[in-house]
Amino acid sequence: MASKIYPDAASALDGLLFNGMSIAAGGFGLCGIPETLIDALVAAGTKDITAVSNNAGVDDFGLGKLLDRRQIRKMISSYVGENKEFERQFLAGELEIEFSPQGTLAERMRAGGAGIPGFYTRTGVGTALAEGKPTMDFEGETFVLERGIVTDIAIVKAWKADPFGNLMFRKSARNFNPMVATCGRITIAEAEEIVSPGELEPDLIHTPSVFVQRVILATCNEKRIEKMTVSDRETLS
Amino acid sequence: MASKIYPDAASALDGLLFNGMSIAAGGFGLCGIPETLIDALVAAGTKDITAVSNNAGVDDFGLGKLLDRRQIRKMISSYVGENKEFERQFLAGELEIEFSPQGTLAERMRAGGAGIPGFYTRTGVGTALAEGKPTMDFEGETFVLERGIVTDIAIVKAWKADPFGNLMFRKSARNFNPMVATCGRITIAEAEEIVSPGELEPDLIHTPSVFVQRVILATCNEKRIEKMTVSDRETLS
Amino acid sequence: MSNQITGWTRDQMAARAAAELHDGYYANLGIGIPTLVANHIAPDIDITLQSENGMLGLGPFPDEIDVDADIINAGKQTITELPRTSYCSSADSFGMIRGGHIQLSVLGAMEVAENGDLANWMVPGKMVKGPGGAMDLVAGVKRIIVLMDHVSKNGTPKFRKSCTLPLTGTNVVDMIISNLAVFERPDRQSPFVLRELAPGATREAIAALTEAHYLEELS
Amino acid sequence: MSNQITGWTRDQMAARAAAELHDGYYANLGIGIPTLVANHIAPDIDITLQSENGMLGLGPFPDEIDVDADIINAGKQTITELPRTSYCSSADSFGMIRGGHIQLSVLGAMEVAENGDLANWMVPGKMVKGPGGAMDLVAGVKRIIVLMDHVSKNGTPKFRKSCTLPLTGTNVVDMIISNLAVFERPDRQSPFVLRELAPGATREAIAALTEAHYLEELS
Repeated sequence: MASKIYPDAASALDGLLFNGMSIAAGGFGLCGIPETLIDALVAAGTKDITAVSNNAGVDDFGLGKLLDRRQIRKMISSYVGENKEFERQFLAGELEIEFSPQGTLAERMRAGGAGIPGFYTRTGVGTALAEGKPTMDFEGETFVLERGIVTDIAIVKAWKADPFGNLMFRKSARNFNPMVATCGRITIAEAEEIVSPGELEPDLIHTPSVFVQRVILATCNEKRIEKMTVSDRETLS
Repeated sequence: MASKIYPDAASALDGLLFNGMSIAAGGFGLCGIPETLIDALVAAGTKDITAVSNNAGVDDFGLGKLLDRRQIRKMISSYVGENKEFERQFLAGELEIEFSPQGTLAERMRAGGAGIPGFYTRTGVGTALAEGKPTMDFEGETFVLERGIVTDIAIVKAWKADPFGNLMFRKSARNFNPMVATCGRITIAEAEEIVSPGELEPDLIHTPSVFVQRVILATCNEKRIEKMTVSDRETLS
Repeated sequence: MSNQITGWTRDQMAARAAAELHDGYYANLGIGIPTLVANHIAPDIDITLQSENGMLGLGPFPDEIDVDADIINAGKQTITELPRTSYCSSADSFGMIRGGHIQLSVLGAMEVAENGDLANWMVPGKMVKGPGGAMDLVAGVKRIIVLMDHVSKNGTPKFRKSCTLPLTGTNVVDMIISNLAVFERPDRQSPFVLRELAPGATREAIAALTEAHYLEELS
Repeated sequence: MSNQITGWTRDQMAARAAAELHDGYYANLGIGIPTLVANHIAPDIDITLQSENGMLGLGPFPDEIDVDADIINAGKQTITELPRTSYCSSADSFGMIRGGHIQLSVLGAMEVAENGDLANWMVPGKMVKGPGGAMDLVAGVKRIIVLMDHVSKNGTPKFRKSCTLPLTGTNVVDMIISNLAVFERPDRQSPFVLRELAPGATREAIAALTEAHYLEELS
């Protein structure tokens, strides 16, 4: 059996990186982000990246680490509100941003991975985010054409992976990871746990092996919490 | 808690049926078809149904039972090759058929369920099945516009269901069922087993409860095998 | 002028919105005051809350010992599971939203226009943070309720003839619950109707503090 | 004329197609002769077979006692799982296919045109059964190999200037393995090249039995 497991993040990215490349990254906020692979991208120093990710991390975590090193030239995201360095670079004209509504962004990555170059959605019609995009009417209602996204590589955070590249995600850390896994020409997964062949129940696999080319054991699993809310505070509110 | 469980198939279909309605049905061949609900549709005698289903069953099983009683006016399918009565009615002009390539059909139901009225695909371009449909070029290649499908009701076969309407499917009996579950205005699921609230692991649910309005315990689970192939024959071949 | 009216508190506004939830509904509550709606759901009705990051069936905030970084809502707050909870991908989650499977969403607003246009994603004079899931929610969810102050901090009416801020969606709002009044319309072809007044609010006061055209049918 | 040439058996054709599989490939094998390709995969390479009804990692036919009606391939045959097997919905399965994630598909054909057009879904004079997944496969899979008899039962060449039957896809075929010869092209802008001759087949015989224009580069 040809195992897809690589010894570490650096070797899993070896030969795939180049300045000006596009990278899709899984995660919502700081939940379910490929921490280990992001650190390896920082170490590799790849420049002028177009990053497709729902969020841009915070200043010292997640994609914020790449922004901090000015490795990202353009973000395609739905919300980037938690990152001060992002704001500074954007206002200084050093960083480009393409906003996509969150559901449209998720669907664009799914579409790209599924060979669908464009689809129509009601989302954003009549807003600034639909400006310049073709529209079509279906049963009297106007829909805007949104485009599928395919990236040079995709990086995802899985809970469990097997040597074939089958993945399972954990709770709301699933979020964008399944679509991101499909939209990379090469997809690299970091997993909290790597299990033996056959250990993942065939009915319970979230991302089938065909979408994943390389797998590493995640060594960074900090899972920083962005907004800790506990029941005491709830009672006080 | 408001349980979605109905005592039987007839009560689960009560108030939903009318002549000329559209029904999406899960299953591939005879695998994963909602046998119990199909029998109830036969008993109800609803006429002029537009049935959206990958296949049309065989003469005395699956949707073939509805065809046999002339309850279906139109089929939207990818392959109907296993049904003699179908052929007879079609050649006699009693039955209309709209062919959709299998992947296009699956995507059309997913799109309908996800509020996407149309998407572009390479599948079928230049063939009879793309005739009369709008096309668009993306990066020099031609794609055809295919339409989302929404039906009056959808019927699916699940392996396990809980009282909230969460579903799990079993092995390749999953096939079209997840998309079918999303594309009905009202979706009725029959399950081989109904489990208690909380018994289905949140990470392992295939169809979230929001898509399912009514649930019954499946009483027909014949699971007829269309082409029995065993390893002895394989060795002989 | 609005300073002289007692009006509703944030919790009272949330409670009023909660009265719009019906048994069996699937609902999505936005960040801020809309989140408070969950605290006011009647005990005899069964509601399933959805969060656009792929969680259906949101539980309350956890005890400190039960905090799990992998269980968060769309506001990135740590929460808990319920017996009904399921997770899905963001694409499937927005399939629920865009496909019209969520009955109700409660959102905040900066401006609402008399034709139902909504502006709530770009704060004037501030860095643009992006729409998140707001545009998807207003375009996909069947019924949209807006919770907002009746006027802005500088006293400008927020229910307007037309929005001055960049839109989140066109003709998407079904109901406005402000701190002073409730406006509603039966469908998206109809004008808004003033239905309820907050404590101390008069028809005249609302008229003076509202730029939008609306009908009156107070009960 | 083709009757006088020994040519390749169905199993030999399948074995020739199997030689096109490379280590790590994901492949989809059509119904009929293409299914036989699985029996000829080299033992030292690792191939994952996909079936468009939502099964990835197809195992062999089961022992009679292990038959499970819920484990079938796209030909509706009962099969078995492997340690690598996963199931998915039909939409996700065709996402793999349409999205170009499957490296190779082997299909039968009624006609192939010299420009790579393929006809294999409508049998002339018979009831139309529908394309099943054939149109999706030829439109989405990166490399398409056709296995077919070189001429039809009545002796008509099946590799033609243009297809006379309704098309399954336009410009989609990369390689033709007939019972008499192998044609291949490096990309879909190039003409087909005659590469190999079956036992007993000569260049002249192939020329006489082929309507399509092709180049010759026999090794």
